[in-house]
Amino acid sequence: MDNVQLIDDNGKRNDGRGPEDLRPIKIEAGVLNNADGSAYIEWGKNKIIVGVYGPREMHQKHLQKPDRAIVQVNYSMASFSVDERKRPGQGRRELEISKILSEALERSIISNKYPRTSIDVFIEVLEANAGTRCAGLTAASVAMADAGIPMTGLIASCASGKVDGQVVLDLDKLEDNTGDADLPVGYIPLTDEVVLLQMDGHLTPQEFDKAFGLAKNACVEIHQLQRDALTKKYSQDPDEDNGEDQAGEEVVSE
Amino acid sequence: MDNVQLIDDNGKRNDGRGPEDLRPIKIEAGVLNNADGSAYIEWGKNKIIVGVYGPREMHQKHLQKPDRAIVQVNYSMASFSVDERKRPGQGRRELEISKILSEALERSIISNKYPRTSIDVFIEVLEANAGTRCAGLTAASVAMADAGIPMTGLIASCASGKVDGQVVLDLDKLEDNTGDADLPVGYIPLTDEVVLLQMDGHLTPQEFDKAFGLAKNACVEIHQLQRDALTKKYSQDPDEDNGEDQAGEEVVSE
Amino acid sequence: MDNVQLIDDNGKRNDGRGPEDLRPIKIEAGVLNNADGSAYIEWGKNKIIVGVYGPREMHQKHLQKPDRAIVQVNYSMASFSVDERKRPGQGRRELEISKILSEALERSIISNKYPRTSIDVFIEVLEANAGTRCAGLTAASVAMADAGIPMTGLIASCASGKVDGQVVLDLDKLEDNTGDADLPVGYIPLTDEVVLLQMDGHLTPQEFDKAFGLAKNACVEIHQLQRDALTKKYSQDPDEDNGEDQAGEEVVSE
Amino acid sequence: MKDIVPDLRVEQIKRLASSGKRLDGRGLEQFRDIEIQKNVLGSAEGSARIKLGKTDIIVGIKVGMGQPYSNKPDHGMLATSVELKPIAHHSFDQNTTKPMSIEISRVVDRGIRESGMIDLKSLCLESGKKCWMVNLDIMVLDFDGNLIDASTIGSLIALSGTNVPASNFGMGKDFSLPIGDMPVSTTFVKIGEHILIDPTGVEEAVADARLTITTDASGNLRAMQKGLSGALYYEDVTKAIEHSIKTGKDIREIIQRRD
Amino acid sequence: MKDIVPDLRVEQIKRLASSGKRLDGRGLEQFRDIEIQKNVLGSAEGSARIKLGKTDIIVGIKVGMGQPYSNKPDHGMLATSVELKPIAHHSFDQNTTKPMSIEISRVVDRGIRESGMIDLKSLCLESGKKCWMVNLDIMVLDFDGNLIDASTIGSLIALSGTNVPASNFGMGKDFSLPIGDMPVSTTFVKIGEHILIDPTGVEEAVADARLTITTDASGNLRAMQKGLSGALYYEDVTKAIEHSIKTGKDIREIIQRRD
Amino acid sequence: MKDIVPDLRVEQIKRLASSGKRLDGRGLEQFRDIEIQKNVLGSAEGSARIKLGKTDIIVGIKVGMGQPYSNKPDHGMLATSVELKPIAHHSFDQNTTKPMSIEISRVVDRGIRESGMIDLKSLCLESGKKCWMVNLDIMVLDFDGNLIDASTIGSLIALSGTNVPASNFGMGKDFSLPIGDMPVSTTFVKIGEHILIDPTGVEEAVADARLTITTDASGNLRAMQKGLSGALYYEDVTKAIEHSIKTGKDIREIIQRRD
Repeated sequence: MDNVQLIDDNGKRNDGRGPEDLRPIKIEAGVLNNADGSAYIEWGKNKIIVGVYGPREMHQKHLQKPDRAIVQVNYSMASFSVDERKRPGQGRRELEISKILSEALERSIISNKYPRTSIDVFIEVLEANAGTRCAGLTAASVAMADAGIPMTGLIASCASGKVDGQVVLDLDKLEDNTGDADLPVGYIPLTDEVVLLQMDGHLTPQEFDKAFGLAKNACVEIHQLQRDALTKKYSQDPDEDNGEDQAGEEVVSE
Repeated sequence: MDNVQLIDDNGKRNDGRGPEDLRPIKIEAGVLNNADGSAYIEWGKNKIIVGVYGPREMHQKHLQKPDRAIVQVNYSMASFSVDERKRPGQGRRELEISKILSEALERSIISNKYPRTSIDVFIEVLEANAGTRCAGLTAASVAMADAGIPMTGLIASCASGKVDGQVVLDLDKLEDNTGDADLPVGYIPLTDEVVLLQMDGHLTPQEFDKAFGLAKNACVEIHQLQRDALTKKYSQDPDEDNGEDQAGEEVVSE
Repeated sequence: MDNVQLIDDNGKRNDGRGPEDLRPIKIEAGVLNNADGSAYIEWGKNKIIVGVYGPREMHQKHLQKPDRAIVQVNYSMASFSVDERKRPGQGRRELEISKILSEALERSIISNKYPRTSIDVFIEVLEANAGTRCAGLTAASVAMADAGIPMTGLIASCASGKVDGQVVLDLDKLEDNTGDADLPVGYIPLTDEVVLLQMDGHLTPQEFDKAFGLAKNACVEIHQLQRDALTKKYSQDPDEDNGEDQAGEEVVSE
Repeated sequence: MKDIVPDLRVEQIKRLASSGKRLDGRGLEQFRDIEIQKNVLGSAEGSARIKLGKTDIIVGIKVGMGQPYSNKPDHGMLATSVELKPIAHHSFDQNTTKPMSIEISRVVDRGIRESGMIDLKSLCLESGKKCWMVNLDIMVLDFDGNLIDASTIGSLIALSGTNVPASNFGMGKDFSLPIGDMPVSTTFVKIGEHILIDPTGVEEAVADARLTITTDASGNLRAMQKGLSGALYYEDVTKAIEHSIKTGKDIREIIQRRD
Repeated sequence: MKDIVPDLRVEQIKRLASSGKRLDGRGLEQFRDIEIQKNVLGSAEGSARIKLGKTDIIVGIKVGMGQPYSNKPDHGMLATSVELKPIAHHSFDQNTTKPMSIEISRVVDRGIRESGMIDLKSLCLESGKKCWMVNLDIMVLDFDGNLIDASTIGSLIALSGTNVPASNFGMGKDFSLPIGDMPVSTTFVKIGEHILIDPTGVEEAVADARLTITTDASGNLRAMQKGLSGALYYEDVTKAIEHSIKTGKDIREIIQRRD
Repeated sequence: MKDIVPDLRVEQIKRLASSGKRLDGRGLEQFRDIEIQKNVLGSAEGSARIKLGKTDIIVGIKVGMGQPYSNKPDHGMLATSVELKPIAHHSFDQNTTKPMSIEISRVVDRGIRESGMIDLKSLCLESGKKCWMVNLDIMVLDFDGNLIDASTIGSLIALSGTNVPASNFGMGKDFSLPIGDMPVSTTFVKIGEHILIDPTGVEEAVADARLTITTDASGNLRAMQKGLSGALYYEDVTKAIEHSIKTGKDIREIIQRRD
């Protein structure tokens, strides 16, 4: 909304992308030992790690559902994930996002298999650069599959929006702060279901249609990256599970 | 305590009342749908709504009484009820008032009928202008009757006090802030019992006698208003329960 | 670490003590009525009162141990115990000390006698002048004995440290604030066991040996004071239990 | 809304919806009656009481002074809160309603903020130092569903009657809060195949998904929020957008007629 | 005071009271012995330890600097707190004693404040900017009833020996806190028909109603507080006022004798 | 670490230890492999990811401006926190891990502070008014014992690569955080008769006592902390000190090699 030019005369965005390009995305499944399932995602400058525990007995009895499992997401920004240090403790924004991600993920599981249980999903944002709820949801869905939880389909998630009056895909932080609109979408390609949808800013109904279509197509692309990550994990020799980045390893011995 | 003259040479107070006059009081019973009982009171500029739930199972087991119901009042000032915005959350003053109102109301119910239960009374002060604990207690007693809870008698409540050296009834905010003494009384006319009594300021024993007498007489008058409100409610056609102020109603339809 | 001279040319410390001297210590057992066991300690300018309840049923079921009692210490500094008023509520320092004192005391009890119970130890620091964790632990051990809890031995506790480059015993506040090192030790003389050990500052391994030896010897001395306090209590006529400082007593009667 | 709604009731709601009807006699695309009272409190700088069917809320606005957020040094401040107090429903208690109240307040706030309805820049007094702070507090007195729309409508009414008490702060004459184009939200639920506008408490309790759409006077989108753990299809969304633009116009008229 | 007191004990207390006696041998109108120690702590600006029978409390006063309340720009500040720590009774824990501790501290504070015992105006240093802040903290070490009176007495003793450490703040010489006329509270309980002064823990546990009356040196009323869920008759109140004025004089003498 | 470890497992650990062995094949005095990644985050002024066996932590450092503590007006500020988030172990939840996380952060902080590794005086900008504030936050991602040593090592790595963003605050050029001699902690547990270095989660769960010793480059002691409710003998302590000095040297080399 300030007078920064976000798309240059050649149609390129501040980081060189075209209007319909995603930032680079890298997904890895099974990155933690203790969690029942886990995933790590790098999405542009976003870095997020997700751990899943469950289905396990729900401690707070009054929240148990007699006929199904519930999903409890804890989405959390690390104090060092943003420019100005974030104070510890869950703020209102984090609570809202935790709620809508819980609801989205609950849709994707076959929940009546595990009555009275909870599936606990911890989304730790280590570095944030706009789009963390979509990146977190994408990684959380992989982590749930990694935990062996029966699902109707993986959720892929991506935002589109409007910048300099133009509909674009996958806003980065500069675009998110100064752009015209943001439209995060969570989508299950296998069932064509929309499980997350938010929007703020200013879109005509026509712009909405276009933006929604962009996001949905991107989700199909992201879905493939999710499958690749899971395939890679499950085709590995289990003993090498945590062998990423062996270069950094050092040994102390007596 | 400051040099404001609160009673003029004709014996009139700042709002035109005589020393022994109440402010205008309007009570309405049964103003909410979900609550088991409810009441709304306007008392001078005070506006308070009360909802009662119960008797219902007491959630915190260690607070249950094996032989009787307990009353739990939550007296709360809305953030917008006072000149300087009140911060959300119960402060120490609200907690003290909640405690003494709980104790007063407990006296008026036939509590051994409902062992292990709680009667929860929510007193929401929407606009405050001195005397909210008395107005809240008066309305709460009506709301409990509206909930059908068996009672030994309605509690009427009113403060008296001292202003410009003179004993007066029912102090308003200006008088409360700058007056000499305040004496809130809660009284059950049917049984002649005092169930609420507080005082601060400066009263001789003789002034106390006079002030107490004023408050007690006012309680008898208020008791009649309480009965009228309940009679009006229970003589209405039940379908018109919430028909107050129809003037404000608007209809949207397709 | 500032340029204050803490030991004068005659080897005397700021309060006149020699390097290996304790401050004056006074211990009294059985000073409270309601607590199952209690003790009061004055150690230099430190004044601490300890009350013990238990073994009693552990309220938080998930913390119960099926085979033994646990010790829960609540070490707390009164708001008026220090120069700059301490804000109410347990700070991080108090929580850490509560934890390590709980662990130390748990060692000294024969805990398998009382499965699923808790022994609750409340250490109230009324006036603080360095060394409160050692003084508190010393008094707590007496209070637990006073409560009749079966123990393998009393814990005596004392710090040593380094000041002006010299190893000394029992630092006071000035020495603690400006000295070179502090080494609190908790020790059971009967079993030769170290149950509390912390250190900060700067000590060579040789200095550590010397400082540790000083603290241990002091603990033996303190252990005798603990025994004396208990002997005095249990040789008293029980009716005179609370007769300390009768000089201050006044009587009001009609 | 935490009631256990028996299966029979769910079936009844679906059966009625199949023939375009609802438990309270409305059509699927029909909003409930809106009852509006304006400036009901003397202690608030702006206020309103709104009844949407049996849902009953009160909105109070306090205006004070504050220091602008460091990332918005030239803007006044708006803070929106929703209190779901236990008076409003037997199932409400402070702990369990927190996520729900945060979501509602953030969706209401987003609509108001993104629409530019309040010119926050005009509320800055000294860049980075001093500004007007608008506290918009919504208290729910009686709950029967659709708090987002009731809260949005109540907020618009209360804000558009708000007096900035500048004279109390020695900052010149009092003035009316500068109000521009109003955002209007409409909320839908999906139950089985059916899309219902303005759900009641029982309808929310059995709904699969919820969708709120906030539009401006030009019929453009300003905010959206999907809720609940069911899914929507794209067609559900476009259908809801269409209805939202239409119903939003009707509601906007009612609100403005009252000015 | 959360003990379950068996019915037999209640009957015994009532039977004794009928013949003017109590479990601990006192008469109905007889206060317990008061044991006073003054200035017991070096770290506090004022302090006292008070035993009222087996009730044992310690009062500590810290004086610092603060900013006056916006509605009292020309007054220094007094903040009173009572901590009912779990050391004092097996039934005390932080959660359940909160309402009780708040009520006690507010009643004690009200008596001190309304009596004008501390000249708060003299503690303002710069109007609206800077004042002395008196923190009066009461810690209960052993509980056997009547904390309001024990706390009031302890507070009077501690305040009347308090040194304002002005020199530490570069504000001139230290001085004694300016103390005027002292308020004295006396607390009664009603058990059955009987009115008992200075109740023990067991008596409070079985009492129907409680009444605290705070009087000044002239025998006038400064504060009152009824507690518990039983009722009083007017005659109970006037009888208690009469006793309070009488006993208050005795207690005031004891306190002042110590100065 | 709240696992219930069956008695059989305890016996197995002790039997192995008797012949100098451990469950994961290490010797009693053998540290696990340390995997180090430096400057892993763009949003932090310094960062590191450390794996100590299966224990996996991330350390992030934010540097901002603050006001010096009143008792240290000429020093910059360091604040250390450890978050034991539920992602790291099935038994972790916010309530139960609080004492553990406080103890770890205080021991790590003590080692760094007492060693003088950071010249805090050089981080004061204006005495009593303005200084640099270093926030050292440690997040545990995967737990398998010995968080104190993992956190200390991670903190050293992250601090030694930290950039003070002075230009962002208009305070001249950015500069590297001034780092001096590094403290290295090594932690031991006692199980039965045996002293084991660098315990895993299972070893900690069955241990009688824990001892952390922090040494500097000269082989002197900077901080110690005993934990758990078992006892140590003096010989245990001196043996651990000896090993700590030796192993500390090896770890220090690894850390510095990476600079």
